Formats: sequence, structure tokens, C-alpha cells
Amino acid sequence: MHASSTDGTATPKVELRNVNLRYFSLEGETEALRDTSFSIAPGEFVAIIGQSGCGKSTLLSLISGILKPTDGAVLVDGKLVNGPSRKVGYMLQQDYLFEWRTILENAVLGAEIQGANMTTAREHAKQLLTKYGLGQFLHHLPRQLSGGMRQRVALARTLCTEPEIVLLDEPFAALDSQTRIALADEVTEILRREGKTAILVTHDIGEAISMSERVIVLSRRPGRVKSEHSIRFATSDGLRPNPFSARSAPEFNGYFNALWKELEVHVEG
Amino acid sequence: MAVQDSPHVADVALDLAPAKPVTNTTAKPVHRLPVQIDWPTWAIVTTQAGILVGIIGLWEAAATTSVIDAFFWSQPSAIWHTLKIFFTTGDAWTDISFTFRSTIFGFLLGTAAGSLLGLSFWWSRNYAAIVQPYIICLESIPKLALAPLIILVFGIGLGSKVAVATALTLVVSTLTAYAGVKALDPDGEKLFYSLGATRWQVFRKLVVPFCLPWIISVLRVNIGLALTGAIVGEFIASQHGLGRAILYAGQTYDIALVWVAVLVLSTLAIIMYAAVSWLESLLRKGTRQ
Amino acid sequence: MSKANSATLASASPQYRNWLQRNRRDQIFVRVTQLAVLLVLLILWEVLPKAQIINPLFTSYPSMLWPTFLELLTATPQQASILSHTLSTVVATVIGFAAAMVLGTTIAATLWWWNSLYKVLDPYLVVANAMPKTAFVPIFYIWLGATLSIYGMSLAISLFVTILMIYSGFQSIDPNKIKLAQSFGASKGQILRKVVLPGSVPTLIATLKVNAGLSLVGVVVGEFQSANLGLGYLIQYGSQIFKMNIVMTAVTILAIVSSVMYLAISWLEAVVMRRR
Amino acid sequence: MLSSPPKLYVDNVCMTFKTATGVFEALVPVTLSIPSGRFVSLIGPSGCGKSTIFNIIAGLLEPTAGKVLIDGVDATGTIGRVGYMLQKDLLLPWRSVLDNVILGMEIQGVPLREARERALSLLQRYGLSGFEYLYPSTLSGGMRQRAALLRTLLFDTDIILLDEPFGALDAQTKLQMQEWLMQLWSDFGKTVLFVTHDVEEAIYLSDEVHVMGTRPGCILESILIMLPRPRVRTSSLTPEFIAIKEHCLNLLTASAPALPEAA
Repeated sequence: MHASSTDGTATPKVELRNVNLRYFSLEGETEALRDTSFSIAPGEFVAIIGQSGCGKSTLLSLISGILKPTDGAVLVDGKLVNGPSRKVGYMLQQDYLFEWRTILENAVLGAEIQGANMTTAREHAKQLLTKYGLGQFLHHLPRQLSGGMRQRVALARTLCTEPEIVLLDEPFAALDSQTRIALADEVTEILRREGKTAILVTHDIGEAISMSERVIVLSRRPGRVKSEHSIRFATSDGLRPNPFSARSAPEFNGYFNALWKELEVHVEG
Repeated sequence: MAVQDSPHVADVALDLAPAKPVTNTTAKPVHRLPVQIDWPTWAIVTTQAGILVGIIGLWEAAATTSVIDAFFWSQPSAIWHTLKIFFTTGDAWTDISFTFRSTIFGFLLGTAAGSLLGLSFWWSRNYAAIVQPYIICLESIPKLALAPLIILVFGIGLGSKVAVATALTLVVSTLTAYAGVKALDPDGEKLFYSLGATRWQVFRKLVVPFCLPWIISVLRVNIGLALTGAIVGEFIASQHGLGRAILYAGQTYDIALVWVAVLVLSTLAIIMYAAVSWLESLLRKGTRQ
Repeated sequence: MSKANSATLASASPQYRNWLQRNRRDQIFVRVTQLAVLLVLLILWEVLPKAQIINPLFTSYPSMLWPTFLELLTATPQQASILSHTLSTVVATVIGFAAAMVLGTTIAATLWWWNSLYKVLDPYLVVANAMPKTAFVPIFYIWLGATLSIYGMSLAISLFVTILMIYSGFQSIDPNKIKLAQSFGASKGQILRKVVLPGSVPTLIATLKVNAGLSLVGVVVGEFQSANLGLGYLIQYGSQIFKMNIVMTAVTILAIVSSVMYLAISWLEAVVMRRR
Repeated sequence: MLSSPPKLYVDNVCMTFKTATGVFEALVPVTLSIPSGRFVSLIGPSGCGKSTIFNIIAGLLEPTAGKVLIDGVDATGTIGRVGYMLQKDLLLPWRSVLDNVILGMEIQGVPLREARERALSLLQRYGLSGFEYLYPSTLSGGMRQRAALLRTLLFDTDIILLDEPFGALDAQTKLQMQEWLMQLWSDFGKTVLFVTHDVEEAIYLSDEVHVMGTRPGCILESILIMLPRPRVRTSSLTPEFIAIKEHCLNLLTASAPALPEAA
């Protein structure tokens, strides 16, 4: 569907060039990322997997502009990133809904901060929430909602500012497995339909394969790109299957085993 | 165990399982969950009332029969009599109003100033680091020890009592609000910044609402502290107030009047405490809608 | 300054060195400013009264603290040594809060064991906790006499807080932990000994922290009224005869005493918490 | 075997709770018959009463009606008969791993020395050597779950109940822990009752899967898993496995209330 190679002619949506990142503390410095480079085409859905602490979340913080690389460059649309941008929406591991705001108020937080027109923002948020099946909960409080619903509100909050790039930092990690699969389906569908460029960070190999078009494997700390895998499924209509059916597609297991080996999973201890 | 407990030989295969490293040797006695029988509400209320009535009755009887010295301990009937006099011909209302005003002013001033100070520590780590040892130093001094000094500076009127009450509440509020600031999850700030928020926006929309529960939680403690401050201030030097009434009655060995003043003061304390608790629940509802 | 040893420093990247330098500069700035603030305050305290801008009668001077302390060290027929005053205050405080801890924990455990008793006593406890205990100083003095009344105040002021704090600590133990012990067939006594009490150690220490301060306050306020001994007495006495240098010296010593107690409890906390 | 009663027999157990708004039916008659040494899973949506069944079997809750029989003997409402591992690891933070693991034996009055000795050899054998004297706060999630599971095993009952033991672990650790559990189960031959949300996990581990429905809680269908043991990861790729999985998922989606639903 998209050129996944970096030498494509069009400007990549997101590009990392030889990025290094070190964290400093009085105890010493920690190298989180070393010499990491990759690029992502517009509209592509890429998953990044790796062991805990390999710097996956750091990558997202870099792209969103919250962190600056120690060395190297992060580019969005060919321009250097130097601070949070409206083009990028960030969905964190925890839903981070604020208890003192209703669902609707939580969803329009971004618009409020960016000083957008609140009437339109509210309309837009209402539409999004209704679309995600939360229409009757607009004026409820976050604690009245189940985990899956809270994550959907977080998604609405992210998409309400109409970002072109959506960063997903283990967005389903806190959910039980049935909800997780159902929500993965919905989120993928929504992001595809709206043509967003999406970067998913996850622990879960199955989730990465079923949702994305390309999987980037990071090595252990300091993280660097270990390998990239294009994920393709043969379907009758030529379109990508949804994550749920992807899980039972014949290619799934091959990818799963390959990635499982890549991750050098050892029994702890 | 299973074998010993039951006449059926249930599980020969399992007991012979070669890989089983631990063999059952101890027979486990059969236990049931301990059951707690809760008294019905009427029994609890009756006992509660019974305790009160019993104490008053015993006290009265003991004093009348000279089992205890009524001069030292006074007795309920004498206290009741003094109470009537205190409210009809005595200074009851002047004293109550004086103590009440010192407490409320001190409470409001200390809580407001302290909370703002605590929240302000969010702005700069250096500023917080500089001010903190002074705050901790202030925390560790028993502020009540400064009361004689404060009275000396502010005079014996209402102002000095308010000052003592403020001194007591200010530091507590500061530290509590700061504890709220420290409990902020950095990911919350991350989310705000990823949406392009300014520092002032983060403060207004995240820090303040997040710390409100902390600030509210300290209200009940502060009303008690403010009252203590007012009373101790009155002990040291004052012309009015319930604290002065207690001290004065004690010095003249008018024990019944001491009891009356303590009783009135306790009632005032409990009313203020209940009012603040009510305010707290109201605020909690308000801040979380 | 930093814990990074020389070996890691040698291999450190230039950015890290920069960061360390900046960090160090910040820390030095903080320390210097702290000292400067202290110095300015002391100088103002010394200079303003001397210049008659504020009334020296109310403030004394910082330079008077040490001479006054030396002067107070020697006992006179009318006045005990400042060391005896300090000792008396410390002893009363420790007795009061130790008694409050033991009694409070025992009562809290009883209430945990027998829930109906808790329900009966609950309103009394809440009322007792809301009452300003310091108001009882005059009555305690009449009933218990000079010395005992101070111990009594020290105990009374922290007892009810202790009961309520520890009881709510017992209540906040994860019910699943109790369930776990029950699934092993534990009796109520075993649950108390093996789950509830050890699980409440953080609460006990938090209570200890609150109580040390409270008991000290109780003692000082008691001493305002009654004693001819103790730092509270010294403060009150000094302010009555307008000798501010005595008041300031006594307050300083009190601050030192209470800081030492605070540090001692923090140390205990660190020792206990290291195992968690 | 035919003549002996099942290891665990849950006989028509019902549970109703009285609430402010009326009576809440948590379980309508549920019957389970579990032979010795079986690995049996319960799956179902949240609120289907899985934890209620566990509490009843463990004796922490008296059923409104029905009985629990262990080895054919009535054990309704008696505690200390089965090992019960609750959802969270519930390690006591003030005890070392070793002292946590022996908690059950300690409560049953086994002398401390003996209990520690027994535990030490197990800890070493099952991947916790080197961790014996550490405190739980220093352990990773997977290690904590291992300690909690060993605590349950060392309590030395023939039946153990595991309530979503791996629910809070990340995907990779979860897979490792499943292997580890299989190893333990084949070594000890205990009768295991396992609750999970994860259909794949249930099928992969069990001899029999009971699919539960909600409101009121009941057993919709019991499915025998005839896949050969020992099972390997690739077992989950076989057509039989996929067929069972799809069947389970269909049962669950059919019974689940329409999303979204307020908590």
C-alpha cells in the first residue's frame, strides 16, 4: 500500500536520523537510544516492539517534541521538531482522564489548551464520542466508565485536535484481553478510515502484527533498530484485514514466530 | 490429608506420583470462617446513651454521698445551675463570639496563605529547594511556644489571637499543598505539554484542580488548630473569650464554671468541626462535579 | 558532589558533563541563597531594633542568644538551670507520647477485634478528638497537681489521634490480604498478628511523627500555666518580665529539641522501611 | 476411578446477595465435577460470578444453596481446605520472599524451620533461587506471581484455585509464566481450577474449559480439550485449537451484554 522503504521519493511523514538519547541523573547517564534511524510514510501504521526499558516510549516522546534528542535529528514533514506540535497526537499508556472533568470536557482538553473555538471543538468531540458509542455518557465522570470506555475517551481526546500523526504508547496494556482485542479492532479501523499516520508502541507481538503494516524491532538498551518486518496478508479484496481476522489469518503465525525469536525472550532470573 | 479426612481412597495415583517433592504428613484441622455478629443499631444507640447517662448519674450520686470531693470535681447539678447563670447574667455570648471570631479569621488567613504558598512551589524547583528548609524549620518548632511572644507583639486584643491561630494553620496548609504538588504524575504534565500547553495553563488546569483534594483534606485539621491557637492565646493574656473564662474559673477554684466553659467550648468546637466537615463534603462534590 | 565516580566521569559524554556542571551550579545557587536569606534575616533582626526602627523590647537581638544561654546555665536559688528546664520538658514529652502509643494501639486493636464496641464508642471518640485538649490545662492542674498534670496533658493531647489513626490504619489493610490468610485457615488472632499489625507499621510510624509534635505542644502549654520548671515556663516567665532574650533562647532550644525528636523518628522510619 | 468420587464436586451451588435495591442473583445453580489431577479453566465476562464460585469453594462465602464436596465429603464453608491464589499477588511487603512463601504453613502451625526448609528447595527448583531473602518490592511482576503461586502450592492442598494469576502481566511475561505453570502442574499433579479472561490461555493450559455467562452467573457450556500433552506454542496454530477458540469466542460474544456499558 505504501512504500515502506526509506528511499521513497515523497517526503516521509516522520523521520529519525541517527538519533541518540541519554538520560542524565546524579548516579550517571543512561543511554536509552543509540543511533536510531527510520522513516514512516504518510498514512502508514507502524508498530514498534521491544523488551521493557528498550526506549520505545522515549521514541514517542521524541517524535512528539516533549524530549529533545541528545544527538541526531527528528523530522516531521521534513521539518526539524523543536517542541510539541499540533500535527502530533499522543495517547499514553494510562488513559489519563481527569477526574474533575466530565467525559466531554476531557475530550475537548486539547482544543481548550490550544485556544481553538470551543463551540466547534465541543461539536466535534460530541460527534467523535457518539461515533465511539459514548453518546449517552457525555456528562458522566471518568470513574463511572469501564477501562475500555475510558481508553475510547482518551482516543477521542487525541483525535479531537485533528492531528495528522497519532502516537500510541501501549494504549491497551491496562485492559483485559477480550476488551483489548475489541478495542484494537475499533482503533485501527478509526485510524485507517481517517488516514492518520500511526505509530504504536507495544509489548504484545500479536497486537503489533494484527494492527500494523510494518513492525520495527528495537534491541535491548541502548535501543537501536534491530530489524524491520513488513506485515502483509493475502486477502480476496486486496485490503488489509481487520486485527481480529488478521489473528486467525494463515500468515499470522509465521510472523509471530519470527518476531518471538527476534525478541530473544528468556525466562527471567 | 485427603486420605485421612475421608474414608474414600480418592487419589492413589496422585500419592504415588514420583515427581511430587512434598508429601502430606500433617492433617489439617477443619476451620470455619469466624463469624462476627454485629449488634443491631438500636442496641448500639442505647448503649451509647446508657454510657452518658450512667456517667452523669454516678457522678452526681458520688458527689452527693461525698464519695468524691464535690469541691474538686463539682457535680452535674451544680454545673447545670452555673450554666444557666453563665448564659443569663454572665458573659457567655461575648466570650463565645470572641473565641469564634479569632478562630475563623485565623483559619481563613492561615489556610488561604498556606495553600497558595504550597502551590507556588510547583513553579521552580530551585525556589522550592531554597524555601523548604525554612518551612520545615517552622514546622518543627511548636508554634504554640511562640504564643507569649506573639501576644507581646500584637497586644492582648483580638489581633494577637488571630495571629496565633494563623501561625498554627499556615505551615500545615503549606506542607499539605506541597505534598499535592509532589504527587502530580509527570505523565499528566506530559499529556498537557504534548497538547502544546503553556506553564500557566498547566498550573490552572492541572496543578490547581489536582491539588484541591489535598487542600480540602486539611480543612478539618486546621479548624481544630485555629481553635487551639485562639484558646492558648487567651490563656496567656486576654480580657474575653472562653479560654480566659476557663483559666479564670480555674484560678478561683470555681470548678463548676470551668466545666461550663469547657462544655460550651467543646460544643463550639464540635459545631465548627461539623460545619467544616460539611463544607468539605460540599467542596469535594463541587470539585468533582 | 555527585555520586558518579571518576571512572564513569572519564567515559562520560560531553553533554553529560555539561549537565552535571549545570546541576552543580544549580545546587550551589540554592545553598548560597539559603544561607544568604538566613544571614539577611539575622542582620535585619540585629540592626532594625538597634536603629530603633522596631521596638527592641519585643525582639531582643540574635547576638544576645549565646550570652543569655550561658547566663541561664547556672542555677540560682530562684531559677533552675536551663538544662533542668530542657530535661523536664523532654521527659514529660517522651512519657506522654510513649504512653499514648501503647494505650492507643491497644485500644485500636480492641476496637478492631470487637466491631460493635467501635460502633458504640465512635461518636465519643470523634467528639474527644475534636475538642481542644489544651482547654483542659486548668482542670488538669487542679486535679493532678503540678507535675502529673503536665504528663496528663501530654498523654491526653495525643491519645485520641493515636486511636483514630491506628484504627483507620487497621481498616485500610487490603481486605484481600485478610482473605488470603483466611483461605489458609487463619484465626482472628493470627490475622491480627501476621497481617494486620505488621501491615500497619507505616501507620504506627506516621502516628509517632504526629504524636511527638503534639505531646511537645501539650507539655509546653501545660508548663505555661503551672510549672516552675520547663521550657514553656521559661518562655512565659520571660515574656511576663519583658526579658525577650530569655524567651528567644528558650524558643531556640525548643526548636532544637523538637528537630532532634523529628530526626530520631525519621531515622527509625528509615530503618524500618528499609525492609519493605 | 469410576467408583471413587470426584476430587472436587460443586453441587448445585446458588448465590444471591441482598442489596439496597433488592436481591441480586450472582449464581444460579452451578454444578462442577472435577476429577483428581485435572486442569480446569473458567472463562467468562466480568461479573459472571467466577470469583464468587472461588470464594465459595475456598469456604470464604456460604452459598445460599448447594454444597461443595471434596473427596466426597461435605466441605461447604470450611476454610483451609484448598489453596487459593487471588488476583493480585498479595505478597506481604514486610516479609522476605521465603517468609511470604511459608505463610500458609506457618498459619497451619508447621514449625518455622521445617517450613523454611521445605520452601527453600522449591524456590531453588522453580526459578526463584537468589531471591529467597529479598523483599517483594524489589521483584518484577513475573517473579512476584511466581512467589505467590509457590505460596499457594506449599500450602499443600490437593486442590488449588488460581484467579487470573497472569492478568496483570505484560504479554511476553505472561507467555513465560504459562510455561512455568505447566511445568509445576505436571510435577505436582495438583487439581487446578483456573480463572482467566484470555480464551487462548484457557485452551492452551486446560483439560476442560467451562464457559460462563452472566446475569445471573451460570455455566453455558463445558468443553473438553482433547489436544495432546505436552503442549507447545505451535499447538495454538492447529485447526482444532482455532476451532475451539472460535467456538468459545462466539459463546462469549453471544452472552456478553452489548457494549458500551457503564461500570
